[in-house]
Amino acid sequence: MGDHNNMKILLITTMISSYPGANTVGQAHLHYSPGTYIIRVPDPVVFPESFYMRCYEKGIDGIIIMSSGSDCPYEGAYRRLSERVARVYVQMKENGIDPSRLKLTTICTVCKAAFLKEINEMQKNILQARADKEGVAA
Amino acid sequence: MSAATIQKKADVLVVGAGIAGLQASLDLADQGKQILLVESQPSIGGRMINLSKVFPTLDCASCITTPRMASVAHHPSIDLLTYTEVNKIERTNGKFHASITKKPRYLDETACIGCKRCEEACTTFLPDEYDHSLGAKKAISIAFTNAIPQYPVLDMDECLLCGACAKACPTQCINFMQEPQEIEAEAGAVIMATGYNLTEISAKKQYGGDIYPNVISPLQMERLLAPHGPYGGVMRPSDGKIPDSIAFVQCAGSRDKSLGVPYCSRVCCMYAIKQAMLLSGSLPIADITIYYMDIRAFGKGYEQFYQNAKAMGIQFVKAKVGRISEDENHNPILRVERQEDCSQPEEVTHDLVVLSLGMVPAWIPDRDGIIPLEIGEDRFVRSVNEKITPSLTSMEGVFAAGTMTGPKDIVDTIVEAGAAATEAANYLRSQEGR
Amino acid sequence: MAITVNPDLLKEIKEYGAFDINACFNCGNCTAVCPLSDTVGSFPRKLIRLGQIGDKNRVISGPEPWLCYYCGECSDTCPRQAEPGEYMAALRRYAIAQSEPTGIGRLMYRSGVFAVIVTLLVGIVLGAFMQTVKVGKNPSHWIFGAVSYQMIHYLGIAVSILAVLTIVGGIMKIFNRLSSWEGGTKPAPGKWVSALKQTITEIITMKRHREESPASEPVVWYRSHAWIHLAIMYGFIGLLVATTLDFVFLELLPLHLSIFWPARIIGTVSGLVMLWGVSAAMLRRFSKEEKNAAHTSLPDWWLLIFLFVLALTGYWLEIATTFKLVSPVNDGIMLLHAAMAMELILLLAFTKFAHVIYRPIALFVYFLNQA
Amino acid sequence: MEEEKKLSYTEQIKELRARRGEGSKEKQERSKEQIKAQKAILAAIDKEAKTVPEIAEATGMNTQEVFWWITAMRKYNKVTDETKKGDYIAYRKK
Amino acid sequence: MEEEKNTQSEENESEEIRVGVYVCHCGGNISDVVDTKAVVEALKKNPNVKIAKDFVFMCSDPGQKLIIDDIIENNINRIVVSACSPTLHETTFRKALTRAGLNPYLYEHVNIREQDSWVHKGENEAATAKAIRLTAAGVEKIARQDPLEPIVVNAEGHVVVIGGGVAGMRAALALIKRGLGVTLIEKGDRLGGRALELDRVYPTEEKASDIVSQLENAVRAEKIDVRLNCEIELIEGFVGNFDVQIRGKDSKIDKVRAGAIVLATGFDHYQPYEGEFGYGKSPIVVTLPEFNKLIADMPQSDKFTYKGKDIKNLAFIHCVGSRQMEGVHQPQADGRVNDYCSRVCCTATLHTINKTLDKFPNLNIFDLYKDIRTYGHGHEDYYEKASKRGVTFFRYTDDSIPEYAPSSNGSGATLTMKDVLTWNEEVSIPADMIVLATGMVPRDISNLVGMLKLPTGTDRFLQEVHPKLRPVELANNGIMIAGTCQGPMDITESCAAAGASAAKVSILLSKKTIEMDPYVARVDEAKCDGCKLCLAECEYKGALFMAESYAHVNPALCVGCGACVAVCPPRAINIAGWTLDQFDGMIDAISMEELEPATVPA
Repeated sequence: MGDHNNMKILLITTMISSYPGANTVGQAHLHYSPGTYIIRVPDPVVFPESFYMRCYEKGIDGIIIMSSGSDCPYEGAYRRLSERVARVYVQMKENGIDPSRLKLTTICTVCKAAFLKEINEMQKNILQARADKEGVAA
Repeated sequence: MSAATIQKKADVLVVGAGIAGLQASLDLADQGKQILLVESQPSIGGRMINLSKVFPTLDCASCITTPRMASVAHHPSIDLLTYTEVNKIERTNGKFHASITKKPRYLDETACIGCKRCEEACTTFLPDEYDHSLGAKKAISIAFTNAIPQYPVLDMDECLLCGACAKACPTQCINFMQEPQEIEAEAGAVIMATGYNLTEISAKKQYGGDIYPNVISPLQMERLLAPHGPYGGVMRPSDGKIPDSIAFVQCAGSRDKSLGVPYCSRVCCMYAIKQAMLLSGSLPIADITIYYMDIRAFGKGYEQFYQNAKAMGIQFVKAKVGRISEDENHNPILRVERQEDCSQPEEVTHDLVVLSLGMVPAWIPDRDGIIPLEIGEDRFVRSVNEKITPSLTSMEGVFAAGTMTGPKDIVDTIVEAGAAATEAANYLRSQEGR
Repeated sequence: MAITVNPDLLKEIKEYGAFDINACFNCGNCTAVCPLSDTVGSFPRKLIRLGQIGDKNRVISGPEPWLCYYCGECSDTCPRQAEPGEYMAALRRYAIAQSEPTGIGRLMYRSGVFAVIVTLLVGIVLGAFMQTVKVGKNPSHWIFGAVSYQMIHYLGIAVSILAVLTIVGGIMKIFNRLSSWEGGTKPAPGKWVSALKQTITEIITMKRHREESPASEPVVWYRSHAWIHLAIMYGFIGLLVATTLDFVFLELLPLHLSIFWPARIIGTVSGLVMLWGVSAAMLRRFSKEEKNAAHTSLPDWWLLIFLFVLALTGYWLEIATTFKLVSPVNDGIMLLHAAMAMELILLLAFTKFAHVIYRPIALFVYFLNQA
Repeated sequence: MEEEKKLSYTEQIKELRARRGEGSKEKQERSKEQIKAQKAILAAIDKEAKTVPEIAEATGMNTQEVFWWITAMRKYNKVTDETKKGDYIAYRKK
Repeated sequence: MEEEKNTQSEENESEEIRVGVYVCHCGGNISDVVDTKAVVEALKKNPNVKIAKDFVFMCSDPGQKLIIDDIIENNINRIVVSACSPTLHETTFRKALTRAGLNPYLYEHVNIREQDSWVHKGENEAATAKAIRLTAAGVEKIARQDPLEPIVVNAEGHVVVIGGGVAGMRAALALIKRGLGVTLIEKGDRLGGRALELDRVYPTEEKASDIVSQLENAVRAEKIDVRLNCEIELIEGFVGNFDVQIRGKDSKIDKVRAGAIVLATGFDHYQPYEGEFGYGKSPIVVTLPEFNKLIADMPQSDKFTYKGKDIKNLAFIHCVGSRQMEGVHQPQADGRVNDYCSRVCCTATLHTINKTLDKFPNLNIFDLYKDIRTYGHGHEDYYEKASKRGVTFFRYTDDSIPEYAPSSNGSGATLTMKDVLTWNEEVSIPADMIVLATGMVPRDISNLVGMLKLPTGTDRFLQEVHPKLRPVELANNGIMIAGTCQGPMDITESCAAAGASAAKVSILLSKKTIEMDPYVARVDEAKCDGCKLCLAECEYKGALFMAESYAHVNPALCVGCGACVAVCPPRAINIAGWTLDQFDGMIDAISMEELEPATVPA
């Protein structure tokens, strides 16, 4: 648990689905790591590649984009978002950032289990990435 | 000892806050009408909020209902009364007068913050009607996680009177002595949107729906498929086994004169196909069979949805199930005539069986009173101008929306609710001139 | 080869009952719910469909109509209330009518008036014929004051021969048809014995009939269709045995038989059993509580009335004999009894009574083809 | 109304219990049964995760009842899902 | 509006940012896990925060009063409340700001209950640190927030309804009764549309002509501007302000200004190709609409004579032109098959069959179907009645579509198929006449589709915004759909759709203006370098365009998705209330290592 607490995971949620989804997890009083920070946006398509890179620079360990997927009310936004994420992965690779530290997923307003699963997986990914890095350094 | 009767005034009284009532209320309130929306359940959202996903888009039902519920709850022109019964609606001098009773939740709603501490403290477990008894709730509980409003209801009949909830409440809002609150409301028009019930699961004796644990209703299957369902996955009620073989029995409560339901319930084919698709998603290796008479995928995009389901490997068997029995492990055994191959009867064993029950009116004027509307042979409220103005009832100024006039899917319900709102608004305008 | 559709067959079958069968929308509920329908004999929907498309040959060639005991479950649960059970009953009538060459049966089934006229006419002719031979001065058997005993004796034999001839004709026809039954196979010769055994067991015990137990109507045994049927059947057989014994031992025995004479005891008990069975059956039809009794047609009543009257008159005669009551009324009743008994045998091939021949044959074919 | 509000919870409960009379006992009995069932199931899955049929065997309760209680305790965070064992999920005390 | 914005931002610049932070205990729900005092103390160190307080229930009246008093007495001009989910109380506090005379958009709601204290029980220290970071992020966000005003556009109280069929008339009537002006445009020379082709309608058995005249009379009685023989020349503008050019019979163009448009352009009958079940090759094969017309005026008789020939056996084939399968059916002109169900043909066919038997009771009727879809009120009765009257039904599948063969003497035909109901045995059905139950296809409205960029589905019908929740609206704001231009429907369903679209129009036009959320794209013209990258990202026609060398946004058409924001190199374009600078500030706050106050960059 100690490991998890010195970890910062940014959850980018959408107004119509994953933000209320996070609330549903809260209403059920389920538990997850406090190193998680939820921000809400109309749609994650708003963020340029540079936004993600800045986050990693500032010390964010992992980012989960919890999109609305096919429930997205905006024309073409999901397609653009996934294309952008692909470009972010390229930049991450160029900058030596483990790609497992970014995840694009879809969370609905009642997807409690999926929400927790994504966080757990991200934690594992981050630990693995840290270990890999240390391994390289050593 | 009961408090003085509260007086309320609105342009339109809407009875029922399922998707039809919500939509009609919003369509009127957004035009500037004052709405009094009355719901008998503790939360708004009706049947739709407890569905898993909706056909044919496979949108998460809760995700598309919650925003609409929230808009209603926060709308400045909508006065929302939950856990409230309408006793009588009378029309005098062109105005409707309704006598309404707000049932006691045994707590002060203005003080409650929806924190669930009472629910955690309570020690009495009860079957949860929102999970159709598959899951459990406490004697004091909030209806379901995304209920609106987030106030619990204390079930006084089942309460132990231990006082644990009162002790746990941070706002001291529990009041064991709370009495029903009488409300008198005046409105210029009424929209009735009281919805449907499923045909009784016990209606067809040969199916044993009320006897066999693994013969379940479609709404129970909805809960199993919902991401926040009672089991956290699809399992069968008798022993928690993850089923390998699931069957749907179509027309289990419709198109059957021997059950007194000769009409088609319109939605069962599609919800069964939807559930089958969701099942094949969550249980990829399970065999899924739909026993049907005619597949009625008549709506926009429905036929394509059906064809997709066939392509996914869901078995469609043209056969009406004659009877269901079960073996010693509670595996249901269906007896069918598989007429596409041969003319002979056959017995097939499945792990879990869903009876695709039909729709009957939840509220019937001649049985339940409130307001004397005419009903048709099918017991649903009758439209007096079915072709041109389907929402028109036999009583001037009273309009019907959704499944109270007959079985309907969500989209047809929403369209009709909009039409009812238009009729109500125009009726109000015609009354102004008088 | 494609079947050429003929919509007229169903209209023809409907003349024998089954007035609602058009409502059928081929859901198959009836076949699935039927406790007796199986891989060898699949019904009722198969036969309904064959009727709808007009495949007459297959409709009358199968044993299926005779495998159905009309428990009423299919009719009870039919989503369209098409009364498939009634259709099966109509098919039996249709099959009987199709099996005798005279056309009398066809007319009797299709016209109630004709059936009544034929019944009365045959009865009167028989009665009158029995009056043609005058009773001798010293009647050996005083109860035959109205009819000559010899007359009854020989007429009885003649009628029986006639009946046997029509029956044999019918059996041959039905065997002929069954041989073209598409569900039939050519079983090994050894199978014949076991099939025969199964058939006899079924006739004696009516096990299939009793075990069909419709889920919708859990009736007490003595009100159940199967037990009533068993009562009528055993009652009838008992009476047949008693009558035959009387005939055979007639010359050897004293005239006034004691009621404790074995044949008499058999007759008394059988008569009571049959009378109860027939009364119960009639009551069921009056009350129409069960689906399978709701659409009683004239042919059903015909048989029940005959059996009922025969049993009642038989008892009257028994009492009269025992207590040596002499009355012209007894003579009349004797005449009625004799005439009706002979008519029953004579019209065997044309009435519902014919099932005593056809059902066992159908059962035999069924068991023969059972795996 | 004003007067009623002044009653403390203990007084409210006392008053209502008096009104309820004999019915109270029945409910207390049921509550004891409920607690017993929960305890039995939790004891069975305290050390190792078990499936519903396994818990049923351990507790002598029928599978349907066990499963309902598992569902209930799962909802109120007393029981958690473990690994899948065959066609069943194994549950463990939280 | 532009001016208004400028004055406000000027006002803004002159004003010092003074944030008030309020942390709610939620009666222990938060404070049992989160040290609310520590949150307050940490936030007090933030240079922008002038006041920080905690309170047991912020949403209560005394809690709200705290905020109002601070705004009035202490000149607080930005508010952050850390409490429950914003979905519960964001509006509550916004209203409090309005009451205190502050722009309600200068408010930020931070969720430290559902997303903090309730999910981190037992980890109080970490939960408190999280609450501090989240609240600080809220402060960073609101410090960079401008006052916002709802977008207001003029709403013309007039509607153009295109299509004078049942749905169009029904919509026009509902709208005029609502007090809106209505222009009803019909291509043909009379009102009524496809209903004019019908005799009686199911399930009420009313005469279709009565329904049409009932509606038509009502239309004539109201002040509806009916334009017969007219077509749409051009539509320009956007919600609230459409300019509709109408071309009359004499090719004269007339202009109408409308706040909204209702499309009720209807459908066409599917026309079988030559040789489809013998259609076009043999006179005995007709479509259902043709057959209905044929028997409409025939008197009752023992004999049915068609083209001088006695008809004894009459066959109906369902799903002609509907429910087509790729690889099985001949594709349509655009290469696609009609894979949809036409919804009305099953009941319409059975309705016709019953009507036929009323007139000619001696006919033998055969009905060849795939599934009988008599779904609606009273529909199943027609099916049952037809069965009871002796109609023989056959069920075919795509593997065995009935084969048409003219009989050798040329007067009749045989249909051969494998019949599912006869356990897939082959049956041969004699037919003296064959009726094809043809479905619906979308009417050609390509001029409108092109002009307005209307969305169509794969079935070529108009595609609503959301098939479940918003069934009568198009993605084009202000344009509604009613009836069969959307997909197959019967009269009842078309009229219901017309009523629903009237409700949506009434909502838009009930006031003289339309108010919309301010969360749309805004361009900082000083930063914009006119690179046009953003234009390619915008899916909403007219929402984003170039003029005077920089990008412009039409706030009435922009939905605020933000797709344009991400591609702008100089960050000149942003969604109001959700700017990238605001998010950067939030990330700074979230990522701060020590729980020291972050500073707002100049």
